[in-house]
Amino acid sequence: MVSDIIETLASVARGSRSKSILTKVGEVCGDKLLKVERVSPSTIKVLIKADCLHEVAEVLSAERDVYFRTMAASDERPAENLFKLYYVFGIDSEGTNIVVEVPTDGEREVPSISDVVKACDWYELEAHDLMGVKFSGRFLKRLVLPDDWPEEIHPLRKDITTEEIKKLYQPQVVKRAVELGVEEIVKIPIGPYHPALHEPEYFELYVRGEKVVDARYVGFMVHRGIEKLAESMKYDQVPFLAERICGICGFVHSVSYTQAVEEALNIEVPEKTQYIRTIILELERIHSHLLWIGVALHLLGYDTGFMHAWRIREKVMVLSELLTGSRKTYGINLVGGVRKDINKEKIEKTKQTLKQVLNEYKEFVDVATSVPQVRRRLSGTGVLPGGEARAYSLVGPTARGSGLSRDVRKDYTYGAYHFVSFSIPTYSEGDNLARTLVRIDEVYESINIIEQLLDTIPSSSEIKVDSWEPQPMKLGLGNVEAPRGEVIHVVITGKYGPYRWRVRAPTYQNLQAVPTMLRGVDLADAPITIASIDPCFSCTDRAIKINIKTGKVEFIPLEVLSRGGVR
Amino acid sequence: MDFITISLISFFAVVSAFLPPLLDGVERKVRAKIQSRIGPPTVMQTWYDLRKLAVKELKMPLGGELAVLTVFLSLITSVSSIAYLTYVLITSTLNPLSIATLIVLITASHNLTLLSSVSTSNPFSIVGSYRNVTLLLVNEFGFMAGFIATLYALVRLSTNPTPLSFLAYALGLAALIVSTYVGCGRLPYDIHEAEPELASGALIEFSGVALGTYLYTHLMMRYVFSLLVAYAISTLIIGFTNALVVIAVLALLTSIIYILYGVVAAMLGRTRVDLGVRTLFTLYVSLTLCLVVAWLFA
Amino acid sequence: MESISRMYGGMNRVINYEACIGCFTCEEVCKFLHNGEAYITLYEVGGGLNKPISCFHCAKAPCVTACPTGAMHRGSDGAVTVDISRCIGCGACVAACPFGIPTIVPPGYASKCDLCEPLRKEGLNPGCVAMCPTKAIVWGDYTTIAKELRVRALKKLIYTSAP
Amino acid sequence: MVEALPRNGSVDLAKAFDKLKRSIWVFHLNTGSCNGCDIEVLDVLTPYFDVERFGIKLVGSPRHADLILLTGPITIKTLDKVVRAIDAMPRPRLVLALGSCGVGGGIWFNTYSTLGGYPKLQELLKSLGVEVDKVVYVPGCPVRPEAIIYGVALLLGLAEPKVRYERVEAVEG
Amino acid sequence: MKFAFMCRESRGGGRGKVAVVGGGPAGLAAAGYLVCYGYEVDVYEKLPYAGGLMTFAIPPYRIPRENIIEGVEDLEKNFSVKFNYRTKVFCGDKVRHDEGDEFVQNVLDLTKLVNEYDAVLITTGIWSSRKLGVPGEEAQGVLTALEYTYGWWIYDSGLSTHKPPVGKRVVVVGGGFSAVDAAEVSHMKGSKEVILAYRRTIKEAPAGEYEIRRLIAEGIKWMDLVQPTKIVVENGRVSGVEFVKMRLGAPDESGRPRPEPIPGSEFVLEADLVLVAAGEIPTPPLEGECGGIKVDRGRRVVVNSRMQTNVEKVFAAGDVVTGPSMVGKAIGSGLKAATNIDMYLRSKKLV
Amino acid sequence: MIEIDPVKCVGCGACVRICPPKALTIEVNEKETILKYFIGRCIFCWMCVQTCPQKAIKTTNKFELSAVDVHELQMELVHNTVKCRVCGKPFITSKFVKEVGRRLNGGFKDDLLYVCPTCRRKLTAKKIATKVTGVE
Repeated sequence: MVSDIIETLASVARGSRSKSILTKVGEVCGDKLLKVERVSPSTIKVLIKADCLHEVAEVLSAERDVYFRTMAASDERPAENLFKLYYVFGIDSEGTNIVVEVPTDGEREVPSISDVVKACDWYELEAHDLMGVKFSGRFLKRLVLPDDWPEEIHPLRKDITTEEIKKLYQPQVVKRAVELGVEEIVKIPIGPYHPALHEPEYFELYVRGEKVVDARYVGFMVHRGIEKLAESMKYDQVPFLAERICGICGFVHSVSYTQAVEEALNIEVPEKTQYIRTIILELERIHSHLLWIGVALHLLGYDTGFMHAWRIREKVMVLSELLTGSRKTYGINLVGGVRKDINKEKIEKTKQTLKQVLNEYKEFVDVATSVPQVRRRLSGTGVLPGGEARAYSLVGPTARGSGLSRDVRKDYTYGAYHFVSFSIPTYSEGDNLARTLVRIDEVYESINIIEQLLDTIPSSSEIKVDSWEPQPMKLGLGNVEAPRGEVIHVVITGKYGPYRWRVRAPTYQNLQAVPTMLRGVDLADAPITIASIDPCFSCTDRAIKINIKTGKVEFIPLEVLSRGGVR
Repeated sequence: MDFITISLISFFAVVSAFLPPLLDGVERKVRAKIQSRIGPPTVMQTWYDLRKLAVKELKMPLGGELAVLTVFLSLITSVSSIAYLTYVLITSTLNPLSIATLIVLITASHNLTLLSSVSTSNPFSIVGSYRNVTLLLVNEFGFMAGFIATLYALVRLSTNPTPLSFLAYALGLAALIVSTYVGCGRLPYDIHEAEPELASGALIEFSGVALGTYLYTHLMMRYVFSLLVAYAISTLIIGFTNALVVIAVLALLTSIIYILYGVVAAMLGRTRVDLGVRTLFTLYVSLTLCLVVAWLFA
Repeated sequence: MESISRMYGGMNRVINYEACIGCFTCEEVCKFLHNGEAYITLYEVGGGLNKPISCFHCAKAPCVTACPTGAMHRGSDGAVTVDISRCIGCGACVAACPFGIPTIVPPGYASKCDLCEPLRKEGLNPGCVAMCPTKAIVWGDYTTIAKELRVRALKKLIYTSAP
Repeated sequence: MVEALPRNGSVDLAKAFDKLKRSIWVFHLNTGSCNGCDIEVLDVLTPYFDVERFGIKLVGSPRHADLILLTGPITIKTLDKVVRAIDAMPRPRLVLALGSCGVGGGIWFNTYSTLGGYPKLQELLKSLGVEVDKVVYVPGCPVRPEAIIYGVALLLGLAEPKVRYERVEAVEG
Repeated sequence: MKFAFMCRESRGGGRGKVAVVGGGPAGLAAAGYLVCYGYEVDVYEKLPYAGGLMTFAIPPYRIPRENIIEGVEDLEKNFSVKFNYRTKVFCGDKVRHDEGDEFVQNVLDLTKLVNEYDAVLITTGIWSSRKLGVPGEEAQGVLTALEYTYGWWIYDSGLSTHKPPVGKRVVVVGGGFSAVDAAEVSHMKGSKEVILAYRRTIKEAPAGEYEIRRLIAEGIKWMDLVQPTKIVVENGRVSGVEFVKMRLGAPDESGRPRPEPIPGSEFVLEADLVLVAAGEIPTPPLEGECGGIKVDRGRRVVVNSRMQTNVEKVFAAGDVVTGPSMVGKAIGSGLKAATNIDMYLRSKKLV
Repeated sequence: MIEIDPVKCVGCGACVRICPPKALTIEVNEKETILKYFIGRCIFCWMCVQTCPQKAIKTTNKFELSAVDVHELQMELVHNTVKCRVCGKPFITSKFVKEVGRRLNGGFKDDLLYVCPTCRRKLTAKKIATKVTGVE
């Protein structure tokens, strides 16, 4: 019986790596493994009973090249009478996703795997919050929803509508703020607002003297209920919603979403579309990295650098407007294609601008990195060793700064990246400087990639598939290397629009490792350390509050820390 | 003390009262140029800001009467320190007593603002103030050493100019420049206040007139510090001749130093409080040691 | 025969209203197959008599003519269906259909009988055809339908004329 | 303890408003936006648009601010902080509701975790006795830097509004 | 009728065993769905043929029997559904007698089925006619409409040798489909005069104006606004029905005008056969609360939105849940129950 | 912002159904059908422009859209409502009826276009019933 299962496992495997890993999964699960299927060339779905989830997680996390990518909880009671949890593990060396599908009825507890897969911590809390799935073997608390949210309302469940939720829960915070909050005003008169990162964000830092002893993240301030909203939308409306997950790197979300839907529905996208998407993605990376470099310099007090970084960035913004019609939230992406073509004239213009950007950028980087305070405060702070980075399945420049050569563009290639040659800058120090240098180098690579793509872009004008057919209840994964790291979307299709859409932004993964980075850091370097993962809280639906513990608990925003420590 | 001297002093004091905001406006323009921007519409911008703050509502922190009081007190001390400094400079009545008075006035004006921030009981301003206190503890030492050493070296130079005493003067002047620069609260040592964009540390709870006064006092202090440096330099070059010339040269030099400080600040990033303190401490101690050695050999 | 079938094109399903007893089976089965949306519904025509109305898949379908995007189209098998990826939900088909068949459903797509496309793909009959207790709904190409109807007419003749 | 003393009477709002025309300090309040508008707000400070030309300065405390740049649809979790920040501003208090989210809740106008735009917040503020002296709505998604500058100009009465409520009869053809 | 309309051929069981109690439209539709999804289905039917009221009460000129038989045979042969005819399922020892119990040869205990099968679906329908509640109803010659039409069918098909009576003057009481069918059958079988008596007017009749007009055209007499008050009995045999005239009053909760008797307007109608069609009552295979399955006051089985009864494994559908209704509605509810059984069994295996 | 051409627009509502933030809404009442455009919620994605079957929506380069009153950001386009000839319920704009009639080249009797879909079905059912059963 078990041997049969292993045989089936081997037959659906993609390569030798996935074969050996799946065999191991089959061995630990035995007859608790119910079904295996290939849902797409790069995705293998394994249906197991909840009893054996922990064993599977142990097996998978023991492999060097397997990373935990995301977990989506889905309410499939209308069709299956069950909730489903989809744990997505990726085999980086082969580019294969193993989706472990775990059904649960909402009553029985699912074993928590956050003890073996550290990165899964938030996913479980979120599933508990929004979907009402129970987990055993861990402490469950509110993560996403406000504290006074009614216990029994789980907004992402299918049997409750937005209107019903609004009827059942009205925020009472206003009353609290004015009547009860008077005392609090003493402590945080400006609230959680951090002007440099421009999002409401909260961290609680526990400090002894100058050193951060521990840090806790309290957030999800920007939780806007995107996933629920998408369930009432058309397939072609969701890209616009996806872009508004994040105003900085919105395009990655819309590409990721469309790729997920295209994978689920088997839509072949024209080659030119892939080119255009890739070019815009890289353009977005350039503007985002310049933005980050500017903000990081600003945090280090080097305002002149900030201004110049943004001056150069403005050229990229103008270029974006030329190519897409918008400065950001480009809105050119639809399922099955894009809306705007890139013609010869635009190619020429783009090349010219990029040349200018490259020259100015070189000059700027030389000057900025020679400012003494910048170097001094970046190197050696916020160290994250490679081992920790692996345990948290970190993504993007944060992982690459810790010596993990992970890049979705190479590992799980998409778009037109297989047409170009580029390198992945990796530094092994794991400190703030390493992460900064990774980003600085990536800008050069991006410019290089765009130039290569512009040289080989197909001349056809076919940029969108003619028509496609939605099929309900298909699973699709879409991943994109955002400026901040890997974005992965899980889409379960419905009749007219997505049935369930799970967004996993890079910050969601990286932010979980920030407390580790902060431990032992000088208080004054906490802001730049937090910023060094390039946090995008609106992506992650969250925010930060700073709480410095010096004997008694005080609340202090990031920016105060950026000036130094507390005696 | 004739009528002319008195009128000169009062004239200079009045100029000194109006000059700092203007200089700040110029500094903002220059900084904008460095950042390839245009900057404020006119150099009068800081004046407009202060004028606006004067008519805005004063949202008082509870128990903040003390804070407002200290802000005004520090304004008075800073104005009087300018007046007294002008008087001292013009009448050349530099002696241990006047120096001590000056130092007391300047430090008082500095620390009163800190006191005001502490009294608001807002953790942000408390943290900001504590940071500044930490910095001041080191800096005050450097300032006193530098100030006294420079003045003493100037006296020595005017009577007995030797290379060694010139060296002593240079060392003292260096300490004075560094300490006044730090005292101005400019980058990388603006850790109590940082840029206005950020949470504004020590001044977070002030609004309206109180904030205006605070900012004004702050600008005055910057002016005083620049004035001291200007005096230390100009005395060496032109000596004490005509009070009018002294005033003109001082005003010009002060402005230049003020702007120069601003330009330097625009080129640097912000330090961390431990790094800053360590750097300053090492610098001051080594300068003092050199001074002592220089004196010994002189 | 092929050409006639093409000409009559859409007439793939015929409801024999004489045989229909108004038992709601077709409506319920359709509702079941289409997630609560019934594409064949019974209307009272008077005297407590209910008869089903559904898309006729007309040969010269006005909805296809009126559709500005080509979303409403005739498939190769003769059924008039909506292409969701093209439909803009303008409601031209609703306005054009003389029988008032298409509807606009949330989140804004035209929706109408597709003769149970998933079932037909597997070689099965549409739900209403399969389950009709009186076999009043006939489905097939033109020749089958014509033959079937002729046989029935004959049977009826014999049945009624027999003593 | 902070208490807004009843001093509104002593402030000549009109005079103060007049003074604001030359110098206006803004506080940036993100209430759960996607960052798009926020980055554009930063953009207007940087060399290309450089609003310091108009005497505009970004400050870090609502106590210093004359104007709040409100971006985002106001999520339920930020709501009390938003109210407190606005309450902490000295009079005259101005608000610039930026972007589709700030003006009308944007794409999130009707989700379970947002309030849906500044007009709804204003009702709440009114019921709590927090007065705002002037509001200008600046649509855009994200709002363009030029639009922000124009919005400030409109707020200060330096420019005329260019859009008006329109009701057009369709022409039968 | 192809009950297994969701699939071409059997998927060969293996996913579980389901018992369907009652082989009417709801039960057959559910069986058809379940076999398509790979379940082994056993149908328990108390009559010798499947189809329930569809076969035994609705006259063949409405629903041709061969259509139903075709569908049942398809289920039996191609999808290996096991039909256990002449088997009544009941909970407990005291078996209630319902109409159509003549053919029952063995009685099975419901609790046994519940234990044996992975899920049980109750679709026993409405095999008990409501009485008029007037004196003399037990007399010979007073039959329920269901009994009568059903009697003719089993006689015609040779299942029974007992020929139902053909009256000279037949009075059918009621205005629903059962009444209409009984009147038409009795007319076709040679009754000389058939009178259809209803307490409201033709407009309110549940069978519909069209149907009644059709009967009138065929020669059946229509009498409205009358209500029987007494069956006149002579020598234990019916000799007539005493009616009282009615008038329409204010609308009742169903929206139809409430008929009110006109005092003193009683009259007697001669008859040698009275057919009562006053509606039917659900006949769940249990009495009281046997086995924990809840039944409401009208004997309808109580189910939740997933068609599940109090007992986790037991589902119910069709008229036994809703009360008398249309064939289509029963089929719809049977299908719904079947999907929920499928979901229930699948999810039980996965968790 | 977008500009809706009052000549070309027929009030079909395709733009309303595609608009991701529901900045475009349509209100049908007894007298008129109002197509409302609320700039304050528009995300400038131009899906309406792409979708409009009449090409009645144009984009503009206007960005100076600020207003002091949020109601100033509302634009309305008023169409005539057609009431169903049978049941009298308002269901569509008169221009849209004409447009569909034009597309159909008068494909069937014109007055049927002025009947709402539900009534059309009922009419069909009646017609069939009359043919089959003879009941009027």
